[in-house]
This record gives sequence, structure tokens and C-alpha cells, in this order.
Amino acid sequence: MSEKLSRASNHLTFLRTLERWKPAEIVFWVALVAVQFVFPTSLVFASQILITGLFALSLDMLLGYAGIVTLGHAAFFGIGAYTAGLLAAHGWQDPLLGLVVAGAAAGIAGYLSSFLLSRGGDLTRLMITLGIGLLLFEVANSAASITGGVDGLQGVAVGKLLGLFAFDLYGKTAYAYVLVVSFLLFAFVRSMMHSPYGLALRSMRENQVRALAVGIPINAVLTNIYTLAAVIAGIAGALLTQTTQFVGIDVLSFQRSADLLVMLIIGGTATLYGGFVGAAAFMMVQDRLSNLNPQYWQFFLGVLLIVMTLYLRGGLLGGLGRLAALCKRRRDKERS
Amino acid sequence: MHSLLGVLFDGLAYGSLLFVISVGLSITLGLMGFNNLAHGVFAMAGGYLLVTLMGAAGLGFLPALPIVFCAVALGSLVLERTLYRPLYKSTPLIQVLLSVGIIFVATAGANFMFGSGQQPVVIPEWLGGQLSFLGLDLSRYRLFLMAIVAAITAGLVFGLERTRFGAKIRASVDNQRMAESMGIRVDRVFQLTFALGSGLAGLGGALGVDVLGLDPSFAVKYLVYFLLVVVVGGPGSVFGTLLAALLLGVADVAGKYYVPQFGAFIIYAAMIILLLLFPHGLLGRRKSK
Amino acid sequence: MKTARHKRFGLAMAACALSLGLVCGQAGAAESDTIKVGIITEMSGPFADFGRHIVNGAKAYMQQHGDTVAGKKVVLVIKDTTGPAPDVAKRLAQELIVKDKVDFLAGFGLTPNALAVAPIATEAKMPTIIMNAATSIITSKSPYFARVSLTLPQVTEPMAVWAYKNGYRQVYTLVADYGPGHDAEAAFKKVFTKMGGQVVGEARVPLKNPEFGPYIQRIKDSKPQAMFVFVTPGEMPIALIKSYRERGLAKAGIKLLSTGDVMEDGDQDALGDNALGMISTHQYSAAHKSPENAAFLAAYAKIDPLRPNFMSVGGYDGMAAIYNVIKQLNGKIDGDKAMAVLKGMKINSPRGPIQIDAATRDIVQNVYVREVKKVGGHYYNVEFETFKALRDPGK
Amino acid sequence: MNPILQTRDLWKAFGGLIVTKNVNLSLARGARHALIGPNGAGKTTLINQLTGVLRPSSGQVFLDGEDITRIPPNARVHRGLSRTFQINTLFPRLTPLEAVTNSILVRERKGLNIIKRRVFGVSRRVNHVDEAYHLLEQLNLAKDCLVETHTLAYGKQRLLEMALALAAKPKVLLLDEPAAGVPEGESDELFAVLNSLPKEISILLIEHDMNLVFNFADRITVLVNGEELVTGTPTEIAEDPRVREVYLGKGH
Repeated sequence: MSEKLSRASNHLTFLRTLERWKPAEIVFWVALVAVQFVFPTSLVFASQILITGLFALSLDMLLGYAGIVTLGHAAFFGIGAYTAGLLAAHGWQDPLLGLVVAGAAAGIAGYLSSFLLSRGGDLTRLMITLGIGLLLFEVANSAASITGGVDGLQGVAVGKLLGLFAFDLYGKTAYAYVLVVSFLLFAFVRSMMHSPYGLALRSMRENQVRALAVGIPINAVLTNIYTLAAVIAGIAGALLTQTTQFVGIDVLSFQRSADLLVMLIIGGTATLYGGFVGAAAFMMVQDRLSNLNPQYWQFFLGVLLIVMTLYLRGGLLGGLGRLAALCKRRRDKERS
Repeated sequence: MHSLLGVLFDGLAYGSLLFVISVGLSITLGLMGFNNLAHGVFAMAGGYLLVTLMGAAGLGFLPALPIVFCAVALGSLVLERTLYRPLYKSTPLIQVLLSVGIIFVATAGANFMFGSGQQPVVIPEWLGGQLSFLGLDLSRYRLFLMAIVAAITAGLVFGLERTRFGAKIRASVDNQRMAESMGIRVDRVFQLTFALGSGLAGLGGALGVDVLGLDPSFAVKYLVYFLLVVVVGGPGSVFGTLLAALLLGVADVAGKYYVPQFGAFIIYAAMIILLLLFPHGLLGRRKSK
Repeated sequence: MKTARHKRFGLAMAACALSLGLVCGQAGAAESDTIKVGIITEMSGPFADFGRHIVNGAKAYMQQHGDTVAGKKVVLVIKDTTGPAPDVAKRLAQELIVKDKVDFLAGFGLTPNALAVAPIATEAKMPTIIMNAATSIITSKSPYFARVSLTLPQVTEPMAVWAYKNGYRQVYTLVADYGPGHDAEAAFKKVFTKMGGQVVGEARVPLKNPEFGPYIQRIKDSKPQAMFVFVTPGEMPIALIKSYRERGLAKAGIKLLSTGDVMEDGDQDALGDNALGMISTHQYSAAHKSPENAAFLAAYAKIDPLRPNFMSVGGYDGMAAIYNVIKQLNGKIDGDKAMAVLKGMKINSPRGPIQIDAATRDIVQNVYVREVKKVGGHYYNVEFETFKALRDPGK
Repeated sequence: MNPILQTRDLWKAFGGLIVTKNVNLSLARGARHALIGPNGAGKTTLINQLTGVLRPSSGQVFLDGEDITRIPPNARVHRGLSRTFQINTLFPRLTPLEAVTNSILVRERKGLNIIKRRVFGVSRRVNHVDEAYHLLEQLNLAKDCLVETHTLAYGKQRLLEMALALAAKPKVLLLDEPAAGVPEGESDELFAVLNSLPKEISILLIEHDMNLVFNFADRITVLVNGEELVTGTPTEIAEDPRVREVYLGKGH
């Protein structure tokens, strides 16, 4: 028995290495913690990037890990945002309670709508999710007495975090709060992607026919991951509401879903970090460009995107990875 | 009864408009498999070109239309060669990213060149107003649109089903390697197909200005409608696109007339229901693997 | 092999995380001899036209009056919200305050963008000039908000009054299906029915939909004397008015009445003959006859070749208010003092005399009844009746 | 003893085209049963009905006495019906170790609680990973089990096809042309593996390679135009004139 174990341990080590947190990942999160202290005037922006990154992570679960293309993911973000907003506007001002309820509401919506996705190809799914998103936007618009319609939901007053920390002008509390929540959810998603469930999910994305033949209940897993992604999107939406203390109807907009997709592709799909990196890159470039030229910045962003598609497949992370590989090969060559 | 016929006419006319602006996408998406979300950019280019031709160059509405079609088709060839072709075999996501980039550039470019406001277009006198026919008031411009739709459909169906070029397209789409081995220059065929699709987009944009308006965000504003019609119809099927456009048009107009309080929901709800019933589009071909 | 790849991937990620910090870190330093005005508005996206007019109006004022007041140089810091995006607007406001250290906030084409900024303006005691957004409640959300544009009921109610006085009794209303549309519908109905008129039907059209036909047809079939319209500026008025013409409602004797948003100056030439004879009520028309307006048009033409509209005037008057404050405080801007100056401030605007109400910090202004006419080859809203010094009836 | 896998009057038509016609197949326990027939005879369609990818127009499928006609494919796997594919149908960017472990974990998922299934890493499932490794070892894949599947040689990929199916511990294994495309020199390895499969597993083999069929099978069914022509021992089949005519062509 022990001999058996030792022989196989090589392979266990291999799997463990895949699962273990890499030093670079730790640096990534430590750097994010450092932002809190090093850039105290940029915390609102930083927390919005993190929220968008978290939202993109939830899209990555669908697009990168389950292979579901969606253009209506803002629906769940919006449901979360409105749920948290309505709770706060009606007296339940505890932020954590808001997160939980928002996640649950988005999850229920995700669970119900997942059944519409079982048929058809990518384009059909794309359009059905898009249609659901647009319908929801119209619902929020016509239910103006509840949601505030296009003027936005007013009176969102969020209480102190844990009864101790008020949300301030500089966004210190907001950033710390968003960072902790993002990290916890990320860690959860990360470990899930390395669990037996995540392995099954990856296999499904790789080859649905085989996954079915191996015994994976495809539709059940899809429903499941769709629901989970909706929960996380909903929590991201709630975070935005709580840190902005306002809900605009644009949380449900097609624009938000489309931008998110672009960010995720820029960052790189199925990498877990692609969402955060893509959101950061997209939003910072947009911010810089629009400061340089508020009117025509889209032109330069567009040029960047075009250049990227032609020369940087696989997103930023993929591109950087290949660059590193190239350098390594060159070094190896020189050595030999 | 009278209002029913009127609503039906309006619905078909609206459907015709949807068809005109979407059929080009059906061709690039369905036949070439390229996820060109920047379809609206070509439509927008057509619109601005029409406005410029009629305004600055003083051309009439009718003579301007074929010029718009040809100019947009030619212009698209340049883009095809430089941007699109390298990505034919790429993943859909990368294609989406490229088209989003093109949309950004075009939106900002149009804003820079033409300003952010609405563009004027004056359709000729004889196309304005209404025509009384058997007690029905029919809009002349809508009738004109329907005639154009009939012409485009006939032309496309004939072109794709009956001509050598059509046969080449179908062969290239079905099996690229086989087509190449038969001596078809697939890249040339795709190039022309792309130009055709873009030219039609430009024409649709030009015809749509009078009804839809024209400003720099045109390409994004109507993106959803292009996709809606094409996907419901089944990409690549001209008849499917026509059927979907007319169905959605009639559903939308009838819904707005009879239950105006649900005006905004109808077209999306109709799309979802149609897609659940026909996951591959009304006349879509199941892609064999 | 695989672990090596993961390591590279990780390095790439760490690089990204660090660059996040770097880019965030660039902050503007405040200089004491300048006054910074942070303009938060919609410069790109479907509402780019709003931002363009507002900013160019503000620039026109600076073009006309120079960029130095009370020995201080006035600098505009323009930020793009990309559209209705309250989270972005709020973030931009926060950054303008803590990083750029601006002395004023201004702009706001759309209501949600203004509303989201209210708590920040209050917390930072930042004088904030609303240059366009028109929902009544905005100024009540922060004591540091002052509005120089309009409120929707303010320009809607005169239309109802005028319609009744000129013999219209049955009116069909058609509004865009969103908050402001509902507000306009309610404001019109309230005044019109109170006077004795009758609203025979109400239609709400979706925001995102190019097809007005069915709604117009319904109105035509119900044969009212007039229809009252409020839709968002952009492609909606054009489609609506063309549909109105095409279906022969004018011939059927159904008059089109609207607020000035629908008959916006910038669209007039795009509409051509279609809009001739249409009646609207609003606070500004480019055809307004006054020396102030002539000077404004001249200054604006140097900034933007296109015709200014009411949003441009909002930007222009907003800058006038800011210049006044700087003058009065002699360049030392303090939130509470600035608000004290703004309250009750009177300005001779291109639209006529205006005042910022001392109690509500909202605009008090004339509202004109206008008719579209062809003047010298171009189409203009020609004013022919005035409702003097109206407050916001919504308060 | 009742058959482990059985079909009763199985019938499948696509529109007017009948692809499976009254097939009554019966697979005995521990059988090495081959299904042969010319191209287009409906072999793969039949397999797809057995595994549940296609639903028959009429008729039933029984696994170990249980009617599984209306049970979805994944549930059939859990009841012990596994298959391989004629064209490699693998997970290109998973390593063989991950892929096989995945099959095993799917099989064993009932035995894992939600935390073990959803949160803890795969590497904690030591026994299952070990099992995967040993299975790969048996199939001569141990050396290649840590690289991504798409980099493997074709023959190795064919073996992995089998490994994925075996990992489910099937009662019945459907092998769809396991040697398809494998060059002659490399097929020995595959045959050896086939011959060493444990006797408890009943096997239905679809194969074109007659050598393999006659060496391997103890029973053969010939399918022609969706219809069962004849079933019998290899000798019976080899001597059957109808089979010669249909299968080997009239020229022989």
C-alpha cells in the first residue's frame, strides 16, 4: 500500500501544485491591499474596478468555465443592485444583510432563467440572455414607482459596516469592504474550480459530448453554475449600490453587459484573474483616455482593441504569458 | 377590420425596414460565420454618405442609393483585407472584440466629422405623405421600402441559388477545403460576399435614415435589432431573415396599437418565444459537425 | 511544462496589479492662482450631444468674458460620464474633489448623474451648478446644488395654459415611457383638466424604439383637437414629427403641441418643413431677440459651428453664475459663502432675465410660447408669447 | 441467465428514412460481442440509442433487466453503461490524469459530501487519483499522464478513449471502432489492452477490422440497412453466404 502511494505521489504533487496559490497570486492580492494605503485618493475608482472585476469573474465562470456566451449578465448585477438599494431605502441598512439578500435574489432569478438556456447554440443563447436583460430593463423602467425608473433609485442610505465603519468620501471603508468581499468570493470560486465540481465543469467546456458520456448531467450543471454566477453578479451589483449609495437604471443596461464581455476578453477567459485584469486595464485606459480627450476617447480605445485582436490573442494574460515564454526561449537558446 | 388592415400594413412596412437593415448581417454572419457586430457601422456609413451626397453634392435621393451601396461595398473591401481576413478562423470572442473596436472608432469618428446631432435627410416629394387605396391610407415611403425589400429578396435568392457565384459561395461555406480543391478561390469569394453584405448594410442605413434618424451612436443603438432579426430568422437564410423581420414587425406594431402599455416588451418577448420554439432560427440550418 | 506556464501567468498578473496602483496614483496638484471648475457630463455615447452643447456653452462664456476673474485663471476640468451612469458620475465627482481639488462642480445633462453626486456635494460642501438635468427634486437633494437650466413642469404647464386659452379642449398626450415622460404627462394633465380641458387619451412610447406609427395612428383614429408631446431630444422627435406629417394628422386638424425639448434648435434643420407651424413652450430659442443672445450666438459660433440650443445656454449661464460667485468672493471660494451668493442671484441670460430662487436654489425664468417658422432659409422657434418669471411648480 | 443489455423491437426513423429497423440485440453477461456491417448500416445510430444520445422512435432498451429507454445518457453511465467514440472525443486541454480522475469522481460523486465535491481540491481525493493513475498505468499511459491531451500521439489518444470509459467501472462497454485510424504498427498495444479487459465487463464492439473482430469476438451480429441480418458465432458468420454477399461484396 505504501509503495503504491509513493509511486502515485508524483501525480498528487502535480495536482497539488496546480491547486496551490502561486507566489504571483499572493503578490496580486497583497498589491491590492497596498492600494488602500499607497493611493488614498483613488480608492473610489479602485473599488469600482474591483466590483467590475468581481462581476467579470462571475461572467468568466459562465463564459470561460462553462462555455455559456451571455449578453445579458447585467440582469443579475442589476437585480442585486436594486435589491440592495431597495432594502437600504426601506430601512434595512445593514450592508452585509444587503449583500446576502441581493445574492439570493439574483440567484433565484438566475436559477429560473437558466431553464431557458438548455436549447440552441451560442447565438441563440446570446440572444435569449440579451432578450431577458432588455426585458428586465424595461420592467425596471416601467415600475418607476418602485425603482425610480431612469431617474434612479433615491434614498439609498447604507448603514455602518459591522455597525462600526461609515462609508466616507475618500472611499476607505468602501475599498476595504469591497476588497474583502471580492477576495472571499474569489477564493471560493478559485477553490471550486479546482474541486471535483470544477474539474467536471472544465471537462464540460472542453467537450460536452464526452462529458455527457462520462456521466455528467450537463443541464443540471449548467443550471447550477448559472445560478452561482448570478449570485456573484448580484453581490457585485449590491456592492456597487452600497458604495455609490444610489442605483441608476444603467445597472441593467445592455451597455454594461457588453462592456463586461469586452473586459473579460481583454483580460483573458478561463484564467480566474482575467476578469480583474481586464476590468482594471479597460477602466484605467478609458479613464486616462477620457481625461486626455473627453469627447473622442472612444476612437483611441477602439484602435487599441483592434490592435489587440490582431496581435494579442488570448487577452492580456495570454499575451503576457506568451511574451514571457518568448523571452525564456531566447534565453535558453543563448545558453545553448 | 379597417384598422386591422392598417396595422398589418404598418407591421409589414416596419418589418421591411428591419429586413433592409439586417439582411447584410445575415449574409456575413450566416454564410461566412463572422460575428460582425460592427454591421451597424456599415449601415451608419451608408446613412452619412447619403446625407453627404444629398447635401453637399446635391444629388437626388434615388440616384444616391446605388452610389451608397457601391461605395460602402468598396470601402468594406479595404477593411476586409486589413482587419477582418486575419480573423476569419479566430474564435467568435476575438471577432466580437474586433467589431467592438471598430464600433468605437466609427462612433468617435462620426462624432468628430459630422457632430453629435441628428442628420437631415429630405426624401423626395413623391415619396412623402400617404396614398389612399381602397380606403386605406398607405405611406408612400413604406410602400417604396416594401418594393425595395421585394427586389432585394428576389435578387439575393436568385443570386445565391441560381448563379455560379451563388454556387461558389455555398460550396465555400459548406466545405472550404473541398471548394479550394475544386479551383474556387475561397478568399475571393468571401471578399465579395463580405462586400455584398456590407453594401446591403449601407443601403439599409441610407434607407433607414428617414425613419430611424442618424447620429454617431446609430451603430450601437440598433445593434440589438440587427441581431434579433438575424438570429430569429436563422443566420444565412434570406427567407428566414425576411420572415423573422416581417413577423417581428407585425407583432411589434400590432402589440403597440392594441396594447400600448406593453409597447416596449413585445419585440423582446416575441424574440424569446420564437427562439425557444425554433432554437436554430425560423429557417436556420442546423450546423452539422 | 504546465507549472512553468502557470508561473509566467502569475508574473503577468502581478505586473498588472502593480500597474493598477501606478495608474491610480497620478493626482493633480492644486494651484492657488487658478479656480478649477469640474464639469461632469455626457461627452460620449448616445447622449454625447448633451455634453457637447453644455461644454461648448460654458466655453462660449469664457470666450466672451476671458478666462481670468478676480485675478484668478478659470480652468475647466471636463469629465465624461459616458451616458446615464450615476456610479461613474459619483466617482468622477469624488476624484475631482479629492484629487483635482476643484472649486466648483457643474454640468449634469441627465438627472441620475446629478442625483448620485448630491451626497458628495453635501459632504464636501461643494457648490454645484446643474446646467441641464430637469427633474424637479434635484435641487432638494443637496443644499449645495443650484440649477440654471429648467424643470420639466416649469415648461410643461404653460403649454397646458396656452392650449386651453387658445380653444383646445380635447388633447391626447404622448410621452416617452420613462420618469420625465410620466412627469410631463402628469403636469400637463393636472393644469389642463383643472382649467376645464379634457385629456382624451394617453400614450407612452418606449424609449428605445424607432416605430411611432401605431401610436400616431391611434391618436389619429381618436380625433382629438391637439396632441401634447414630450420625448427625449435625439432621434425620437424626428421620427415622431415625420410620422405625424406622413400620417396627415395636420390635415386632420390635430395640432401638435410640445415642450421645447421636442423642438430643439439643433434638430430644426434636420426636420425641415416637417415641423413648420408647431407650437412649443420653452425657456430658450436661438431666435430670441436680445443683445445678450446676439452676443452669445457670436461667442458660441467661435467655439462650435453648429447652432446652440437650450443646453448650451445652460452651460453658458452656469459659467456666468460661477464667474459672479468668484467676483463676489474675490477669488476665495468657500462652499457656504458661494451658496449664499448663488441664492437669489440674477443673471441677464441670452434667454432673458433669470434668477436662482433664494429658498429652493432652483431657476426662476420666463417661458415662451413659440412657433416653428422659416427665417432666412433656416428653421427657428419664433417666440410670440411670454409667461413671465415662472418658478418650478413642482415644488 | 438474462442478458445484460438487450433491445426490444428498436426502431428509429429520421423523417422518411428508417435507420434502425426492429433490432433485437441481446448481449450476454461477460460477452465479447461484435457488431459489424457495411458503412451506413446504422451501427453508430444504434450505439447512440443504446447510450441515450438519440431517443428511439419505438422499442425499448434494457440494461440488466431495467428499462432504460427514457433515461438520459448521463444516468445510463451511472447504471453501468459506458462507451468510447469512433472519432477521438476527448478533453484537449485537460491532462489524462485529470480527465480520468474526473470520470472516477463523477462515478463516485454520491459518496462525496458537498464540501468535498465543491470546495476541496481534487488532489485531496487521494484514493481516486491513485485509482486514475493505476488505470492509466494499465493502459500504458502513465508516462504521458501529466501533459495536456491534445499533445498526445494519436495511438495514445485512442487508449485514453478507453481509459475514460473504463474509469466509470462499467458493466457494459460499447467500443466504437477502437482501432480506427491507428496505424498497423501501433495497433498491437491496443489489441493487447482489449484482450486484457476483465471478464466481468460485457463488451459490444463495433469494428471494421475483420482480424480484430474474429480474434476478439465470441459472438457477432451483422447489421445491414438498419436491420439485423444474422447473429452467430464467428465461425457461423464466416460461413454464412448472406454475410459474404452483403459484407464482403459480390466479387468475393
